[in-house]
Amino acid sequence: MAGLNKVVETYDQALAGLTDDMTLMVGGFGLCGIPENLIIKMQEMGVKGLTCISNNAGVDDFGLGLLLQKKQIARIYASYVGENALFEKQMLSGELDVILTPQGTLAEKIRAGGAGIPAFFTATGYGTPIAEGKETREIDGRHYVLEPSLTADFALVKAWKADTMGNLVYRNTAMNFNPMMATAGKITVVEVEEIVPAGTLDPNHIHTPGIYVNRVIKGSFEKRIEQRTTREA
Amino acid sequence: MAGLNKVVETYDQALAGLTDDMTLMVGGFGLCGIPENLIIKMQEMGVKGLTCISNNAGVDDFGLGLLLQKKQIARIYASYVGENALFEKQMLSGELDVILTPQGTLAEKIRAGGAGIPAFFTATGYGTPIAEGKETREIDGRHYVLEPSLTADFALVKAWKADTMGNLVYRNTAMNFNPMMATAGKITVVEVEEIVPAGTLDPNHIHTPGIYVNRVIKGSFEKRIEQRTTREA
Amino acid sequence: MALSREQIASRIAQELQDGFYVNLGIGIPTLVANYIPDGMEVMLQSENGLLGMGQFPTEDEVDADLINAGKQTVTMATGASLFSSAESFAMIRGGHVDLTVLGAFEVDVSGNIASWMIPGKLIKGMGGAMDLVAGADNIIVTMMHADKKGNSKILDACTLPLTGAQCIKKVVTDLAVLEIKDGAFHLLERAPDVSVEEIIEKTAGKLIIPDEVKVMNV
Amino acid sequence: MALSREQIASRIAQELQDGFYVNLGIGIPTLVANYIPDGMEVMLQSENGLLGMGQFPTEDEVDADLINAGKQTVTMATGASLFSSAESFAMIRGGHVDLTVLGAFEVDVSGNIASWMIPGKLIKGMGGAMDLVAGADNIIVTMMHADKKGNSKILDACTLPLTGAQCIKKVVTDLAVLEIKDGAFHLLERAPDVSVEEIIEKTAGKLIIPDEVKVMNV
Repeated sequence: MAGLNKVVETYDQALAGLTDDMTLMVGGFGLCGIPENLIIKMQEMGVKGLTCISNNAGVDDFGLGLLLQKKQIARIYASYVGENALFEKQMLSGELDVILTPQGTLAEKIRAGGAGIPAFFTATGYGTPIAEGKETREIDGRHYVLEPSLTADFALVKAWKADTMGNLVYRNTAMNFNPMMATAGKITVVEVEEIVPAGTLDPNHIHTPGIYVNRVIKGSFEKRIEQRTTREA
Repeated sequence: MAGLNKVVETYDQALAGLTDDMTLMVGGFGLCGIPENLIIKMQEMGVKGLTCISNNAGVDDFGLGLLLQKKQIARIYASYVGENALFEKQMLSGELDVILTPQGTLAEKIRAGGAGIPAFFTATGYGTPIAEGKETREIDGRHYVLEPSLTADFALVKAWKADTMGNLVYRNTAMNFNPMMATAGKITVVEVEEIVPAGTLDPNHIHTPGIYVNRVIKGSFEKRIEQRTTREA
Repeated sequence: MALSREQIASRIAQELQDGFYVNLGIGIPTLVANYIPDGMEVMLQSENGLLGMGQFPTEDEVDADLINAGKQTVTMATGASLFSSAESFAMIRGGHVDLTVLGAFEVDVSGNIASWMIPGKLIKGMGGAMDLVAGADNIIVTMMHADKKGNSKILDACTLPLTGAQCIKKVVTDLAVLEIKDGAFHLLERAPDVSVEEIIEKTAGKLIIPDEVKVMNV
Repeated sequence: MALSREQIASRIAQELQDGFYVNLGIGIPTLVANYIPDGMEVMLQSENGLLGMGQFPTEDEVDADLINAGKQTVTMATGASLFSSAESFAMIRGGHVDLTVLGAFEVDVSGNIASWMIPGKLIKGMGGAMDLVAGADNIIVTMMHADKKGNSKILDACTLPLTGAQCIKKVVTDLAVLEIKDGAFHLLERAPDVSVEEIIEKTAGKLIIPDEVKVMNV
């Protein structure tokens, strides 16, 4: 019996069942903490018509930019998409439907999706184009917008370490959107740098409990840096 | 300058400004992870007319039961109050106003309060007495209840360790409601077993960032056990 | 013969599947943990903030900071994780728990459940029960078929205030395994030596009896 | 003389208080970190999930897993903590950040701010700016008083799509410090060697001039 063991050996197994027109969540902030090999695999698979929920859209030749290259993405929910010329072209030509969402609202919509909360009120975006067509309400003298939650067919997550039962630990700011997305995918696939035996991670310091995780695969990562800023030693 | 140092030396300093008729959040599940010395101090102070938000109400002679003894609590939000005879008496006599709230809804109302979300929808309680008088809505074929968030004048929290900047780590199931309450008090006071220098807790494994914490005090704890269940060695 | 509490628990354990995350309520549901089949991996969730509940501690292992939702001292199983009440109920409300087992005072043909409040008696509170029944797709209610006076608790409509509406699909009692669908209880299994007639007699709600009724394997 | 970017940053730094948690936006706001008074403890929040942002790393310290909201490699300050984007914006939306400093294209007498979108140009997205302006009680907007052609950006009503409505109370430009209240800009301070007349000329929105206008200390 497989039991609670979530480890898979190949990227084919990791993304089995991912097909055209699905909705995907893809972790990361900029190029930090993105499931880079899962994205490369999706480019190989050639799945099309995807709806991607991701804070950013990668750069032209890395991250979700790889899927833009092959016009695999039909729609994207993101908060900031500024570093990508392909993106611009496809958006202006109408090939790509872009739903810009404030970063905190995006994070909370995903958390809500995973937590069984279908909608919540937030002050973010009230009085701006983001609130157009949405229900608003005054509560205790402030104005709020009702935001529905988000879920996905697949959540593609990057973590630092996993144990064999899918308990996850993230590292530094590579955490970002990954923990919420892990809770909001019907199938959650996690790429990690290291897989350790169950029972070796401190139970008090697991960021994502294995209950949310369906598959874990060990990858090796380029971890490209967008802005390498340094000071003199 | 005090700067980011949150450490106070006395329980008087810890609860300075806490007065009659205030709303308090009090961490803990049963007697596990309760700010026991802060509660004892409140009994000494004799503050009255309090609204307490706490999953349980302690037992007759420990936890919030101490405040019930002196009739200091006017109203309580809780999910389960079954282990307390004083509680029963005051509730039946009308001295105590009890707002029973499903445990998960209570936890989420507090999280929402700390996170600037004034209200959210949940399926919990739909079709039950809990939904009476509340707005309900059908979303994608399911029925939901709109729940407003909760905040408090003071949040009284028990953590395991704090650093001097108020970064907190909890231990085992003594975590429970404490992290959310830490975010939802205008003034958040934390009792801990140990205070360590800032910079000595692993930044990746801080449960509550110090931004939420106003005061930290080191206490010594009885940690009473409600049901000591054991097996043969 | 009606089933004992242990037999009910052992029957429910047959509903477990390898790799399941399970929340067991207080009472008979707790006993289910004793009947997990050998070699099957099941992880127990305790809604106060523990996934991977282990057995009771030895005297030396007792830790006041480690209790279950019934406030009993427990240990952690291999691969356990700890988290806040908000995270715990995000897990429950979000439908991540594969199976929830809990007790009830009454269930009815619409899948309603009443389990937390008897008007006129002291109200202790619903704890996490309302969240559990609202969040889980797969719930088994365990209860006695009738009270001590023989009054059925398997009804056309619950008489007590509800814990959740239209959420229960399966009930295991001391007499029978019932499925709730299309506005009726469907008799799936009977306890050994319990007649279909006795079940009919003690079931107040609409009951559908198939041509053949399996005997529980307990 | 109009202030340099560094001088604007140094003036804003005077608004810091000991023990403040501060979110600094991209551009001039980032420079404020260089002017934190000696001995003052201030913690910088970066909305991608870091409280306690430190200086840039040395070449040896560069870590692809540790960046700020501007996607620059950074280090952690003593007492730093790391968390998810949901937690980061819970902090922001919940009003826990003491001071937010960010740039803008336009502000107006109602406290509206436009900072993310110029119709007809490429839309890059609002990132976290809408959450920051909605969540903070204490926001300082930093911007040039007028564009290169001399057109005022301090208006009666923003012409660009808003980032937030009625949320801005203080603006520091290259010419002046302004407070927004009662439907007008109030001139609090002028830059050294910048005349009140020049400020009046370059302010399109309703402007109240008090009897005495302090000169900025930069």
